[in-house]
Amino acid sequence: MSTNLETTNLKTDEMIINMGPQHPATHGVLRLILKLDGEIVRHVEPVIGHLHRAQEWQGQNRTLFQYQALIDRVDYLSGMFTSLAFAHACEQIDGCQIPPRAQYLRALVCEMNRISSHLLWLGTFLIDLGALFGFPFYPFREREKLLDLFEEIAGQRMMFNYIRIGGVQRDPKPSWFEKVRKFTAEFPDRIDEYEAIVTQNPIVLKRTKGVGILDKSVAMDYGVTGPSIRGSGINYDLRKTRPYGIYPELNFEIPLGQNQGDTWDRYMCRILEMRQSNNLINQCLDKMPEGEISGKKQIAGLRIKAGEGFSAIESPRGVLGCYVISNGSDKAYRIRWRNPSFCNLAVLPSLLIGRPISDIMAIFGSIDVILPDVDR
Amino acid sequence: MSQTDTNKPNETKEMELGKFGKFLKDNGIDSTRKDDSINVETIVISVKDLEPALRLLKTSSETKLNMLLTISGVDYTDRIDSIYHLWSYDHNDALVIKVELPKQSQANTDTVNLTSIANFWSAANWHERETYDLVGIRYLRHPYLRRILNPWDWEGHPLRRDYKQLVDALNDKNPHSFR
Amino acid sequence: MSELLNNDLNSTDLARENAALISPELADTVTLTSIDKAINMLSQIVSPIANLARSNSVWPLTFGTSCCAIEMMCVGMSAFDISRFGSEVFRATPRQADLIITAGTITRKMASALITLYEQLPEPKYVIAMGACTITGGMFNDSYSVVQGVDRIIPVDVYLPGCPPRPEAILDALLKLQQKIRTENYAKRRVQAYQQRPVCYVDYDCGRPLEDLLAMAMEDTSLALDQK
Amino acid sequence: MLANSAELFKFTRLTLIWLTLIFGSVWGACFIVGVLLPTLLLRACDNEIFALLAQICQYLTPLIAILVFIPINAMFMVLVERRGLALFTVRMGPNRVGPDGLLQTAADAVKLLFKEDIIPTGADAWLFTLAPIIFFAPSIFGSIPLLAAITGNNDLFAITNLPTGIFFIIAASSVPVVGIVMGGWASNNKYSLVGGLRSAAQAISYEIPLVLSLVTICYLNQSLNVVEIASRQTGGFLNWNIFGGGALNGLDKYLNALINGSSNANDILQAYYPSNQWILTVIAIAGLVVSTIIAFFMYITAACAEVNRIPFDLPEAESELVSGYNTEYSGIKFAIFFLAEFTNLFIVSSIATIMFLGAGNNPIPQFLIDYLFKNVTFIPQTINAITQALSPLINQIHLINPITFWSVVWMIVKTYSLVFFAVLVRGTLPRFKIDQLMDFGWKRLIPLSLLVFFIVIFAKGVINTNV
Repeated sequence: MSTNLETTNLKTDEMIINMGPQHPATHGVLRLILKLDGEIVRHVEPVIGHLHRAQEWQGQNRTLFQYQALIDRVDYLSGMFTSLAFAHACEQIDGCQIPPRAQYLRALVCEMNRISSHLLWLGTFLIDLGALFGFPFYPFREREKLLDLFEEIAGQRMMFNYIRIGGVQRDPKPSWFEKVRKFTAEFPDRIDEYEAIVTQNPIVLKRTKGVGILDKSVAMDYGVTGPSIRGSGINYDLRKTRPYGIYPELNFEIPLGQNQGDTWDRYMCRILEMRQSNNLINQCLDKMPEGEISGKKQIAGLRIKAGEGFSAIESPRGVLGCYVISNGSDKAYRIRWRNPSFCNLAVLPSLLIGRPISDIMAIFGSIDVILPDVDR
Repeated sequence: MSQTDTNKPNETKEMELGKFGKFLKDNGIDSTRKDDSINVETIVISVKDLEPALRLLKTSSETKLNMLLTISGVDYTDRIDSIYHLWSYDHNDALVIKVELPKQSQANTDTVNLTSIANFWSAANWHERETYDLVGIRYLRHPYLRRILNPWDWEGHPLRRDYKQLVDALNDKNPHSFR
Repeated sequence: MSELLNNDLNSTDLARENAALISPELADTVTLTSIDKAINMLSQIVSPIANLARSNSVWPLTFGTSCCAIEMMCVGMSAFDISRFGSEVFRATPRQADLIITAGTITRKMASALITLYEQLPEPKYVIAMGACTITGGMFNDSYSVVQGVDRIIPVDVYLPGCPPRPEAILDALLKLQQKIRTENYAKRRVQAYQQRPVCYVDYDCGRPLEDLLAMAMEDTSLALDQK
Repeated sequence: MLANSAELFKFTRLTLIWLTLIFGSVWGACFIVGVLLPTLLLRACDNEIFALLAQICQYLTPLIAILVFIPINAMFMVLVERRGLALFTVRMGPNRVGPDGLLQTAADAVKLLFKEDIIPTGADAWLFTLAPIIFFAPSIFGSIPLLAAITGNNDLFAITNLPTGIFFIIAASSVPVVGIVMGGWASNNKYSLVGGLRSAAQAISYEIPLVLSLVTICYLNQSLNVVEIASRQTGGFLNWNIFGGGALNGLDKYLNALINGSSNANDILQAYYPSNQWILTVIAIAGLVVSTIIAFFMYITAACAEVNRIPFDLPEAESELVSGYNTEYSGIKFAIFFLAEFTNLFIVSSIATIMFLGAGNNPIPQFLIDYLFKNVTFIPQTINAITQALSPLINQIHLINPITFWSVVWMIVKTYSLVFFAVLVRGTLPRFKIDQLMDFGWKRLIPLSLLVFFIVIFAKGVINTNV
């Protein structure tokens, strides 16, 4: 290769640098091939698939009951949502009824999971900005409390396997609800605490304001969803536009970016979203009905009717879709995931070109990409 | 592992044209409707109509299906479907477009060919690459049609029903150990 | 150094069955300098002290692929606090780390990168295979793209099961590793270390294909020529 | 903080033990080389060669002191940083190795010594090996003139009392960047290269405000000699250079006279600040005090940038450039980099202490003591009695005369406060971007430092006759 390049009159002032797959800022195993002019990025080539674990292939080779345990790993930070999308798709095909208590429990744990996911995002975002000590410890403190709550109902800290086809796995004890209430009561103060440290910080402001402006038309062209597009001012949240579950009965607002859709807006959107989620948890707790928790018997030979269904829910990262084609057996014929991170990551090159290296971390962090969600 | 034909989902009957089918017919694009997805209009169109139909649906102010959710490829052993889920950022309509690509009609039996829409719809770029990688639909005129999830020198398309898993030193246990 | 390799290959008891000889292009990335030789001699005398010191300052590499990486992050946070054991210094570069915690599934595409990382770690280096995926392939055992156990490509010191393991389990694995370090003979390990080569047959090219890069370069050149 | 009070107590205990260790060992080394060995040599044989050898031994004492001090001190500072950061984030920090984790960094150092020493393919082996040395050596030589100021001009260290001390220090402190660039270039790694180049750019832009703020102080004191600058700041914090370098001198004397009931208090005030042009004087004093405070913070900022601390740690920005210029360094070479980084931090902190914070001088002004203990006379009397009782003992121990002892104690307190402040900043702030860093350096700090310099010149001119 070198001989070939030497014979041609290449420009000598550009440098190809390889970021990842092992790099502290790429949140795992993303690889970015950057072409740099000094410190300015001239060309970006994301290479993904370093964590391709063949989730879709597993989906058509395992029984539905087995596969339910696997899908938490599609997006490990929001396992409840992936479970929910899959359960929704299967329930659409099967036509089974979900008891109201299960619906409320689903919304409750999903909103809790949204908070825990955003908290982890906040920590890693600040690490990306260069605050290696100090800041990141605060969000993790609250996240541990949430994980303890999850552990109590699902038996696992991250891989819940809690939402099942037809309902949820088990009914929490009354004391658990009290603990959740305790958490929600003190959580707004905690958000104030983060905001006090981060939001007014001049260096954070300098590094995020006007950086990585995601244009509305570009975002729509790439199919960007979630807080990333709401930061650009497009009011698109499936909980409002295509309500599922019990969301029509709940009262909440969709936070939107106030400026032009820069990194700062995306940060602010997520902060406000955490407040809204905290609100939603309280509402779910207030309205929680009594009754059954599952409309379908959870057995190893779980089957659904033949047919195909597409369900989409609003995960912390955007529209998480699951397309299930069933032939009536205990295995799905084809499962296809529509992952928000996959679509949001595709827009990254257009944001990075012309920016210095330091902005890569801020922009990439603000899009909130989870690599197994990209690679499946 | 290969599935037998009996496991294939049942083919459904054709239905009358829906809202979008009629809209496409008004603009000179033929389609047939199938009632497959739950509560969502599903139409099948031919290969040559795909690009104009999607262009029309994306840009027309009447439909404004400007959100390409996903492109999926499904291997039905005798044919491969390329399925487009279209939504809108502005309203609640949804449309599923299927393009059926029979395996026999293609000259090259390894991959089947289809027109790429990545040139006017950026969202399609990676989805098409992924579908090419996993299912093996070759999208013609794609700006950069390379494997995206698997290494670029990978052999075979894993989500084909007749895919034989590579067994080597990295992965030599019984491929069916869990089932 | 190649002499060292050839002579001791048969005598070592740690050599893996499929240990390949170091390939020529990798041969000089790891060089024994004169400082090393001096330290080698010295280390035979001070091995116990060295072991005590080394066991108490195990710096992990920030290497995480998936779910386990999150738990690996949690273990550094206030609730679990790995810093008590002197291991909170997560180094981003393999040159300064002692330990890879392979947190998360290793796929075929990632395998070559992991091997490179392992090669880049300076001796003495250790590996904790964290999580079911890296021990056997775990839940994704039969996936076409998953390596069925990280010990197929690099030697592993401590196996840490769980999916993902709790942070406490990581601390436990770290303590097990510290025990192991305390009991080994440092000088002997250095001689044997070069036989603990990873298998080198993972040759997937994971980046942009070469012909694409060349095409890009040609394109740029023609553009530049046009501008002139 | 309250919740973590047990940890705070342990931290304090640890600090005290470590400091005792450091200064004990330095004293021991100095005593052996500077006092014991010459004495023995002279006793052994009374000829010229032995006398010369004894002389050489005494001349070597400063160097020995530095060579003993730097590694132990750097290890201690790493521990302070790790424990300090743990303290801020409600953790415990390293506490398993030795009592209270006392030996954690020693274990790290030993481990790094035993790590494989890698020279990567394609690296320039000579430059690669030379880079850490070039990075480290200036911190040894640069700190030599500080010794005389730190020890209160002790006889043994008088040799280090250079007339142009601060000039020497500044010259030495701008060398390490060569080591960084060298290491970055020689590593054959693009991240290292970018890190090295960033470091060069950063050092060039922050050298200027750093030097200008020091020059301001040199101008105020009309000396380049650190010992002299230190000695001009005696008698309480009002005389420190951070508060105008003598502009409040008269106020100090006035208050002293006032509290002691001296009759000529107003005369003193009149002498220092003549009332016939009081508006101009007040403006000048205020300008001087404000300028020097600004100069101090400018120095701190620029020094942070000089030693690559957060928020200016761009050359080794961990989340961007993996580890920056030292990406390819392992084992002992990395240890030297690590050592030098913390030593540089210590040196810039001690320069700040000497130049701005009164060096080894007592920060409590006499009038305050007089005021507080006006009615309770037995406390100063007791202190005096104890000091007098102890001073023969202190004098007995060679090298430690009371002046040196208290000077070193106050230097430690002030310098480590600044170091702790740097740790606190590290636990608080995110990192700048390189363009913002340049922007801040060239467009804010340099004009500001020039402005401060001019204000100081004019204000000093106004009150020059009196001070």
